[in-house]
Parts: sequence; structure tokens; C-alpha cells
Amino acid sequence: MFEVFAAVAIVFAALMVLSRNPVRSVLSLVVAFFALAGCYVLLFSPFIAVIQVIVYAGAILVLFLFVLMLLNVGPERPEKTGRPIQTLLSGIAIVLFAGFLLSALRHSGSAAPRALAGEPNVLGRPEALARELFSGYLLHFEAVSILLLSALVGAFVLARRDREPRG
Amino acid sequence: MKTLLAEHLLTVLVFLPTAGAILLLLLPRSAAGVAKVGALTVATLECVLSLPLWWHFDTALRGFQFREAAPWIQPLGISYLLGIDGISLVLILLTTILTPVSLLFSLTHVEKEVRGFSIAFLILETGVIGTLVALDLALFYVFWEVMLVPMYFIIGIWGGNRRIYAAMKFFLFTMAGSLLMFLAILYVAIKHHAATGVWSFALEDLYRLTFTGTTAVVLFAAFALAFAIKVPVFPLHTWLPDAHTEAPTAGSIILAGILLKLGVYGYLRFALPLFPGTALRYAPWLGVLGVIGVVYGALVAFAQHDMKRLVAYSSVSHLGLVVIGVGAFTTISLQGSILQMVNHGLSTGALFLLVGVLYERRHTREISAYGGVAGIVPVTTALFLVATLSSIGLPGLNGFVGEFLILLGTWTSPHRWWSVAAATGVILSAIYMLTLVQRVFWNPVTHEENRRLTDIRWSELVAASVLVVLMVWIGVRPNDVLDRLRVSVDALQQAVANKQLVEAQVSNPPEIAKGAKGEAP
Amino acid sequence: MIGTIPLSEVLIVSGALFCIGLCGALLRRNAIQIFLSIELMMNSANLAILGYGASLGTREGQIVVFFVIAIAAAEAAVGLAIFVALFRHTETIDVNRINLLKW
Amino acid sequence: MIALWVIPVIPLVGFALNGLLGTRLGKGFVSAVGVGSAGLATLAAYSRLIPYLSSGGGTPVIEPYGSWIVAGSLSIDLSFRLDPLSALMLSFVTFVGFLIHVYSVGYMHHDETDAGYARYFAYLNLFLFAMLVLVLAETFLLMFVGWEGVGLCSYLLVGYYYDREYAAAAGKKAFVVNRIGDFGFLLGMFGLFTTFGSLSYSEVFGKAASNPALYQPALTLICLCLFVGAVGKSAQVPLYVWLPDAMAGPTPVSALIHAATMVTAGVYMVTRCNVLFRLAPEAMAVVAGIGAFTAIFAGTIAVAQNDIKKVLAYSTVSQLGYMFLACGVGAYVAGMFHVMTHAFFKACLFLGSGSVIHAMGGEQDMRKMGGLKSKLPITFWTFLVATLAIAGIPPLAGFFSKDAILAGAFEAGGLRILWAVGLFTAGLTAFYMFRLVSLTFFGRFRGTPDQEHHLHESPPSMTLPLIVLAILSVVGGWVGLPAVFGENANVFARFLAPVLPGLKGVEEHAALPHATEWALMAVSVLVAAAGLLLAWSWYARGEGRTPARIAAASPGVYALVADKFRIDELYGVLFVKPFYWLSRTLWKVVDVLLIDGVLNAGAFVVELTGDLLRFLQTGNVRNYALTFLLGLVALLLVVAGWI
Repeated sequence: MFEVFAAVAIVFAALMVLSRNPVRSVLSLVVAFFALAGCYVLLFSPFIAVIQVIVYAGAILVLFLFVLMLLNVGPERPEKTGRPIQTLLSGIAIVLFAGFLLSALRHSGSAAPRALAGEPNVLGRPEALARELFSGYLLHFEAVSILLLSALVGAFVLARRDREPRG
Repeated sequence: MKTLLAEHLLTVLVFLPTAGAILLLLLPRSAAGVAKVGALTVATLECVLSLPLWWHFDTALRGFQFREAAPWIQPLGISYLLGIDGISLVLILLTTILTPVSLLFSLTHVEKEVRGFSIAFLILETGVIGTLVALDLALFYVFWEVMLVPMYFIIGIWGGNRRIYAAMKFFLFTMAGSLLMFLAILYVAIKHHAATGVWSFALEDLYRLTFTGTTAVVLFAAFALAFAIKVPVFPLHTWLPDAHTEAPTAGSIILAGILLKLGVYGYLRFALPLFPGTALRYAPWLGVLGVIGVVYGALVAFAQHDMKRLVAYSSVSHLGLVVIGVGAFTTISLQGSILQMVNHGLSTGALFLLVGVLYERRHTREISAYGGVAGIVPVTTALFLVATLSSIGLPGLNGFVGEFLILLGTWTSPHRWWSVAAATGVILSAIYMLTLVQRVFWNPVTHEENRRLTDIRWSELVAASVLVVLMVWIGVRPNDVLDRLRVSVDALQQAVANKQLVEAQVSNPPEIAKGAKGEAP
Repeated sequence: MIGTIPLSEVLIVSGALFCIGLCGALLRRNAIQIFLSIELMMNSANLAILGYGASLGTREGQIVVFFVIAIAAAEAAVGLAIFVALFRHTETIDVNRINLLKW
Repeated sequence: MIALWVIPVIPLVGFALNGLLGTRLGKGFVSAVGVGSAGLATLAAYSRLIPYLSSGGGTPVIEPYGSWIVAGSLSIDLSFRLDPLSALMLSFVTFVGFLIHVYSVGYMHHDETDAGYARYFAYLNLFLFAMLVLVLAETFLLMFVGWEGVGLCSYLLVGYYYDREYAAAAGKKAFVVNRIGDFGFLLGMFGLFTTFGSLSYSEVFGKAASNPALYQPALTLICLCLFVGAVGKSAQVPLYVWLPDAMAGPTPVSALIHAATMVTAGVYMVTRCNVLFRLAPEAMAVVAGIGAFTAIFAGTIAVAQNDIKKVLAYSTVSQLGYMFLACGVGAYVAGMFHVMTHAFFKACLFLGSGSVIHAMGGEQDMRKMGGLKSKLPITFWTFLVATLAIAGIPPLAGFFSKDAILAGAFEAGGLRILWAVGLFTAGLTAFYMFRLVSLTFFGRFRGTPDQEHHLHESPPSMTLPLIVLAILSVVGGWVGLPAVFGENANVFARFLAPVLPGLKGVEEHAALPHATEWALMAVSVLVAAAGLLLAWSWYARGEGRTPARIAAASPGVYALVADKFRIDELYGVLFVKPFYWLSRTLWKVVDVLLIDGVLNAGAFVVELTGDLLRFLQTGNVRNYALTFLLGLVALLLVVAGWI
């Protein structure tokens, strides 16, 4: 089951990257995020999975769509100078990085890959999560709420047209 | 309330200006008049509040007085320790007097961003007084840096044409020194932790440490460099003429009057007692640099054609004398040096103020643009003359007493020739200052526009008169100041002597071993 | 079935997604697509964190991810606002043509 | 009884009143305060002097007023001392000072604004204060206060006409040259302090007198240092150059400061320290040598001057040299005696010349005067008396004091070269002084008709002081009759005797036999008379033809003398020019080029590096991202230990 969700996520992620049309990219990513939400459920995190769907796939990516439509940008036009060095270096760096991740994975598992443990009902219960969030992490929670508020104000200020004469 | 004030007088003195600055911050930016008067009021109140220090200072008590202690950053042993001795006392008084004087002068002469100017001044006062009362090295360093920032802005925003260059130069010079000092402070504190297992930045704890050999030399060099830049000692002085010249008048008064003294103060309070052996071993270098400073500053001052630059170089010369007194390290020369710091603050402050009076009317500092204005601005002339005479050490005014004590004290030290060489400053200062007076105030009037100059205003007159009165007072009754320095200087010398003994024991412990070796064969 | 997912598998998936995101971030020229790629990378991190949380049997992983998502929302809002403002100025969101900070 | 401090404080109050209020309250107020304070000070002084003199005046009275400076082992008291020496100075400083204040009222009245008039009297009062402090001080440091104070007043009063460049420059020159002397004085005081541990007269002189052998080695250098101070203040070679220039000040100032009082402070100081000097024979020799050389040198210059005040100025320098000659040969009493008589006749001469200049409408060149005898009778007669006094014609004051000095020089033995120089200078003095009188008062008037029309005798406020001083020039010498008139004839020497205690190991010169003394007197009178007659015949009768012929015969020498041996120019080349050059070079080369150059080089390196590194900032986000990734990869590799 996990493998299926993972495969879908990877495929649509790749589509997102490869697509020249930004709208198509966003939509691919929505699919990938849904698949990821499936993975989260399998990792005993149903609440996070729900948020992933509602906030990420729902709110954030829709916001992206709105912006795309607002700006009305078409697909990327191919550039005259392809910037070969930049592309080449990027490729090498990404390959190196991926290789590093792989080898790190291999080296870190001193023993055989651990199986996932834990009682799903206890670990994933939203009520328990909420209890913990509003007791031990209350301050952090409030801090994030202030962050969100200031992001709201910031976004408003940034996106506002500069000192347009009113009326 | 009364006892609260009495018990926390130093804290009040340190933070009253900041409180004033915060209040000013609440004003609208355009409320220039209120800002000026407000800052002046705060500074005057500060001055009044500092007077009890003078009266209630116990001249017989060794060690620090008016102490306050509170924990601050406990894990690192950094605490809020305040206290003063005679040396800091006189400099605090100098600060609380010069600040309202310069603000009073600025009443009619600052138009740009008045609120910011007033705030910068008040913050500066906090920094200076904090530096003078801090008995914790970390706290000291904080105030030391606090002092730097407002001065940077005062030069950089309200200065003359080359203000940006001057402000930058001032900042970089000072910063270079103080960063080294910061490293040295950390090292000393870490050593204290290593030796005792307790973190502490308290000065009196750190005094107990003993450093020898290369460590001591490097640490001493870091401290001494920071202070030498501030003084400034030749050849680290070139920031000073630029900064003094470009700063607004009030800034020059504070810069010359107070900030320079903190270099010497820091040397006496930190570098010397922490590393007495090293300090005294290198004192001859210091003295020689002081001698060079006296002669060099005076000679270069003579070549200037900008009034403020001339006075600035005269500061190099005068501070050189102070450095000689410190380097000679006799009781008389030390008292003279400290007194001379006050004197220089008053006389150079007054000179900058009066140059400012002329500048504000004529908008040039070129000496050649003046000439013969004595008949046009007689009161300014008279005051300038008094300040000049104080600066060149005419007996009966303050400058003479300090100069005499330094030279006499140095004469009684092993370095008699310093005294002889520095005494030529007596001749040289007369040459450059009287040439200035002649070319500005005497001689025929050569520029018609000078005939329309107006004489000193009331606010300026009051500001200058305060300084003149103090000059005469110290000249006639120097004992009022010297009495307060006596025990502190004595204690300083005693502490240095004691610690030198300890250092000697640490660095050559095998006194007995040597003897044993000698007897063995 | 649930309970038999090996941690290494989760981490491989997470790594793969991260690398895909990296490719997008480095090779795309459309600012919004770059931004999307970054979102993807953040999700790959979330996946790894949840995987570790599940394997250690703690709830802290979920809490971290919760905060990450909240912050991502804030970031997206501000980032998109910047793009809007930028587009208004330069009429493009092709990052190769935006070089105001060039020496 | 009035405390001693009251005496100087009275003029100080006058200074404060005139300085602060004088401009507003007008000339009447200023005159009243100025002259009044001088008069009161004189009264106060005499109210102390008369009881002191009548009590015999042996023991010094010391009045302490508390401590001034205490630091370490240094403790300076504020205290005043009344002893025969200070009593002597006090008596004529206050009195002559008062007369000159009176004279100034007339002299300054017409040509000055209210502000200038107030300033003048304020300075004059301040001078009196400083001079009195100098005279009354009990410690060297307090004397130094007065010493520099009079220097300041000299600066201010010489530069009184501040809008004339030469006056301002002359004032500055006076102060700076004096400062060179003060430098020596300071070092001398340091030496005294390290040697004696104190700066009070009683302690220093007491210790020195009680144990000469112990202190003798250090004293030569100390005395020389102190003498440098005296050389500066009393305008001796090589520091005399300020005094002739100082004539730029108003004439009463020249009379008071640059003739009667301040310039004699050096002599006073050396006499005050006679205990030390007598223990340092080398220093004494230097004093005598410098004094003698100055006397003849300045006398020579005076012969060729045409400015009436310049002649008097060089004459003052010469006479001061005379006084130092006296001190140098150990004849301190004679030196002080000459200080006193000189104060009378030189003040009279300066005031007389002031009266002449006043009448001539500011003209100072003697070549444009002549025949003023009938126009200014009082001035002429008083001037003539003072001239005869300075020339040393008996029985006027100058004769006795000069004779005492010559006798002292003769007694000193050796090759009698000092005596010969002194004698020659006496002749020279008589010559140039009578040249001055002849040119000014005899012959025919050589000025413009306009000037001739305005010639008038000065007002009583000016002539009265002249008359008083002329009388003093006559009788002032009678207190110091030489020993030939009887053992106790020299009241002056007996009075000053307590100031000159006997010292172990220092021989006093034996008194001269009476016959020798008579002979010396005769010689000096003859020389003086010869000088007088020569000048009279050359200038009054011959109308200057003979000297003109002599000048024409050796133009180089004459020009050199007339140009004052071009010493000012020499100093200009030796000291002033190099000073200018040095100060400019230090500034431009060391400060700007070297120090700031090094700093700017550092700044330049930083700037250059920044300029190069700047090219990394491509402005392309993807480049930044790539760099970031590359950095991350490199870091990971390092952490993993693969690099």
C-alpha cells in the first residue's frame, strides 16, 4: 500500500518538475500531495494527513493557482543561451547529493532497517495530539499564530499597490 | 524614595539620560524645541543629581564607594557592579557638567533632526557614565561600545562637510582597538574560571589573577591599544583631528572633553592593575610616546589653518602630557594627570565652544577668514582668551596646576628627561595658541563681512561662563579636586606594587630552588 | 499492511522527493515553479520526520510537522505576495531575467 | 593691621570691576576705580611698610593663608612674606604703579573709546595684582604665579592696540620669549624641589644656608635654570629681543612694566635666591658675564636708534644688564639699589617721552623733533633731571647706585674686565641719553608746521607724576651713600643685610680702601661727563654733522648697529623659519603621508578585495541556489571525511 502511494507521489512530483506549464505543475503537485497524505496515514498520522489535504493541497496550492491566474504567465519560453555550465554544475551537484543521501542511508543503518513500531490508535489519535500541543507546546503554538498574523500583514503590505491615490 | 535614590544613585545617574531619551522618542519627530529643552533639562537634572557624589564622597576611604551589585547574566558570572573612586568621581562630574553645557550651546545651533540629536546625546551620556562606574568588565565593555554608537551618529549626521569620512575613521579606529580588548577580557575571564572554577567578570575578582610572560604582554597590549587609540597616543591619533573637526560643536566638546579621557581612565582602571608588571615594564615606551605626542601635537597644531583642527591637535599635545604623567607613575604625576584630564576637558571644551560661536556666525573655520574680530565680539574674545590661557597653563587657572604636577612628578621619577622634553610644550603651546588668537582676534579687520558678526548670545555665554568659572576655581583651589584623588591614587599605586611582588614570585618561584642548586655542589 | 513499512523505505522515498524538488529548484526558471519545488522538498522532509516519529513511537514528529505546515503556509503567503509585487515591477517571473542584485 | 593679602587683592577687585562693568559705566568710573584701587593698594602697602620699617625690619613676617596644592610629597602653601627685600619692592611697585595710573588718566583720555579705556585700566590693575603677588610670594610657585601673571599683562598691554599687526605680534613675541625663560624657571623649581623637598623660601634658603656643602653640587644647574627665567623676564642676551618690540604698547605701560617693575623681576629673583647663587660661583660668573655683555651690547644699539622709545628700551636692557652684573659679582645690594633708582628715573624718562609723543601727536622719531625745551618746559626739566640721573652725575640717584655696582665689580677682582665694561657702558649711557635729550629738546624744530602748531605741555595728571619721579630721581640715591661718607651712611645696605646671610665657605669681598673708592667715583663721573659733553657737542651744538660723517665713513658698521645687529633676522633664520618648516613637514609628511597613508593603503586593499569579490554577486537566484547546494555538498563531504 505504502509503495503505491509513494510511487504516485514520485511520479507526479517528477511531472510537476518536468512540466513547462505552471498550472499543470500545480495540479501535478496536488496529486503528489494527496498521495503523500496517504503515506502519512500509513505512518500513524491521520491528523497530519488531513491537514496535508486541507491546508497544503487545499489552501496553499489553490493560492498558487490564484496567483498564477492573477499574473497570467504562460509556459516558459526556451532561452537563447542555455546556460550550459549552470545546468551541468547543477546536474553534478544533484547527483552528488543524491549519492550522498543514498550512501548515508546505507551507512546509518548499522542494523537492518527498523520496522515501524507503535500502537496506531495511541500514536495517531488527534485528541492526544491536541492535548500535547496545547500543554507542552503552547508557547510555540502561540508564536506560530503570531507568525501567521504577521505573514498575513506582510503579504497584505507587499501585494498592495504602491500608494495609489484613493477614490 | 529618598533612600532609594541615595542607595541607587549611580544607577539613577547611568540610566536617567536613557529614560530621558526614551521620553524624547515618544515625541513627534518635528517637536524640535521640546526635544532641545527636554534634553537640556534631563542633562541639568543629571548634573544636579551628580553633585551629592561630590559632597558625600569619603576622601579617606580606600576602594570603591556608592557600590551597587546585582546579578545579571549569572551562568557567566556577569554582574551589574557599580562603584566609584576618586578617579571616576572627577570624570563623572566633568561629564555631567559638560553635557548640559554642550546641549545648552546646541539650543540655538542645531536645526537638523533635533530630536535624534538630543537622544544621541543622552544615550552618549549613559554610555560615558556607565563606563566610568562599571566594575564588571563585561558591563564595562557594553557601556564602552554604547558610547561609540551615538558619537558615530553625532559626527556622521550633524557634522561638517567631510563628516562621513570622519565618522567612519573614528568608528573603525575605535572599533579595532575595542575588539582586541574584548578578546582580552574574555581570555582573562576564562583564565579566572580555569583558576578558581567560578565564572566572574567582576573587576576585583580579576585583579587577583596574576599573568606573567608572553600572555601578560599580549593581554596588556590588547588593553593598552584600545585605550591608546582612544586617548589618542601618537601615532594612533589621526582619527582625532578629523573627528574633532567634522563633529558639530557640541560633539567636539564631548569628544575632546570626555571621550578621550576614558582611554586614560581605562588604562588606570584596567590595564595597569591587571598587568602591573608588564605595564610598568612598557611604561617607558608609553612615556616616550607621550613626549612625542606633546611636541609633535604642538608642532603640527601650529601648521593648521582650520581653527578646530588646531584645537584638535592641541588635544593630542595635552593628552600626551597626561600620558607622560601616567607613564612616570609617581604619586604627584598621577594626580597631575587625572587633574589635567579635567582641566583639558574644561579648557578644550571651552575652546571648541567658542570656536563654535564664531563658526555659527561666519560658517567657516578657516583662520584666515577672521582677523581683528576682538573689537566686534569683545565678550567672545575675552572668554576665548581665558580658555586659551587655561589651555597654555597660565598659573591661577586650572591648566597650570595639572601641568606643573605632571612635570614635577615626572621629574622626580627616573625619567627626568621626559619632563624636560615635555616642558618645551609650555613654550610651544604658547606659540600656537597665541598665534591663533592673534590671527583670529587681533590684527586689522581684513574681511568686511566680519564687521557684521554679532557677539555671544545669552545661552552661549552661560555655557562658556560655567566652564570659565570652573577653570578659575580649579586654578585657585586645586585641592578640592586633589583631595578626592589622593586616596585613590595611593590605593592604585599600592595595589600595583603589591601585585608586582606577587608576579615576581610567580615568574621566578625557584628562589629557594636556586639557592639549593647553588649549595648542592 | 500497516506496521510493516520499513523505515529505510520511507527515507528513500523522502530522499527521492527531495532530489526531485532540488532538480526543479535548480533547473526551472519560472519563479512559481521553483517555489513549488521548494514546497515539495519541505514535504519530503515532513515525510522523513513522520517516518522517524512513527518508528520511535513518539508524537513529537507529528507536532514538528504540524508547525512546519503552519510555517509553510505563512511562507507561501509572503512568498506569493513578493512574486505579485515583483511581477508588477518587472512584468516577468523568469528568474533569469530578474537580476536587480547584480554587482 | 591690614593683612598682606589685602594689598594685591585691591587691584584685583579693580580689575574685576573695570573688566566687567567698565565699558558700561564710562571713563569717570573707570578712572576712579583704576586709580583708586592703585592708590588704595599703595596706602595699604605703606600702612604695613611704615610699621615694619620703623621696627627695624630685620625678621621676615610670613603670613600663611592655607594650602594651595597638596599632592604626594608636594605641599605648596598660599603665603606672603614681608622682609626687607619684598618691602623694598613693595614700596616702589605700589608707588610708581600709582603714579603711572594717574599719568595714564591724562595720557589715555583722548584717543580711546570707553571700552578701550576700561580695558586699559583693567589690564593695568591686573598687572599691579600680579606684580604684588610676585613680590610678596613666600614660595617659588606663588612667585611663578605673579611671574607669569605679569607676563600675561605685558602680553595684553603690549598688544593693547590689537588692531595693529605689529602690536599684536609684539605682544605675542613678548609672551613667547618670556615662556622660554619660564621653561628654565620651571626646571629650576623642579630641581629645587628634588633637592630641598620644598619650594618655600624659608625652607629652601634655610636648608641651603645651614648645610651648604650638602646642597652645593646640585645648585649650579638649578641656579642656571632659574637664571634662564630671569634672562627671559629681564630681557638679557639672548632673550632680550622682545623688549624693544614691546614698545608697541602705550607709553605708560612701557614705563611701568618695561622699565620700572616687571623687567626687574629677574633681578629681584636672583637677589631673592642669593643664598643659592652664592653657593654656585659658576652660575654667578654666568650671571655677571651675561649682564655685562647685555649692558654694553644694548648700550651700543641704543646709540644708533632714532625712535625715542627704542632708545629708552635698549637703555633699559642695558641697565638691566648692569643690575645682573652687580648680582653676578656678588653686589646684590648694589643691584637692588639700582633696581630702585632705575625705577624712578627710567619711569620718569618713559613718562617724559610719553609726554613728548603726546605733544607731537604720536610722532616717535627724534629726527622730526628738536627744540621742544621751551614748548614743554616741565617735561624738559624733569626729563633732564632723569637723564642726568641715569648718566650717573652726582648727587643724583643714578650716580650712587651705578657707583655701587662699579665698586662691586672692581672689588670682585680678576682682570677687572667686568669693571671696565661697566665703566665703558656708563660712558655710553651718558652719551646716548644726552644724544636723545639734544635731539629732542635742543636745536630747532624739525617736524611739520602742523605739529608745531599743536605743541603743548601735558595736563597736570601727566606732569605731576613726572615731577614726583624727577624728585625721586634726585633724592632716591641718598639712602645708599657709599662707605666713604661714613660707616653707617649706607642705610640701604644695612636694611637689606638680613636678606644676605653669611654663608659658610663663601668669602665676602673685603671693602675697598677709601682712597680707591674716591678714585673710582672720580673716574666714573669723568667718563659720564665725557659722554655727556660729547653728545652735547655732536648733537645739540653740531646738529649731528660729526656722527653723520662717521656713519658715512663706515656704512656697513653703522647700518649693522642701526639694525640692532640684525639679531631678530638671525633668530628668524635660525629658529622661526625652521620651526615653520618643521611643523608643516610633520603635518604633511608624517601625519598625512605616513600615518594616514598606511591606513589608507589598508583600506585600499579591503576595497580592492571587495571589488573583486563583488563579481560573485550575479543577481541570479539560481546561481545562488547552486552555490548554496555546492557548498552543502562540499560540507557534507568534509563531514563524512571524504575530502
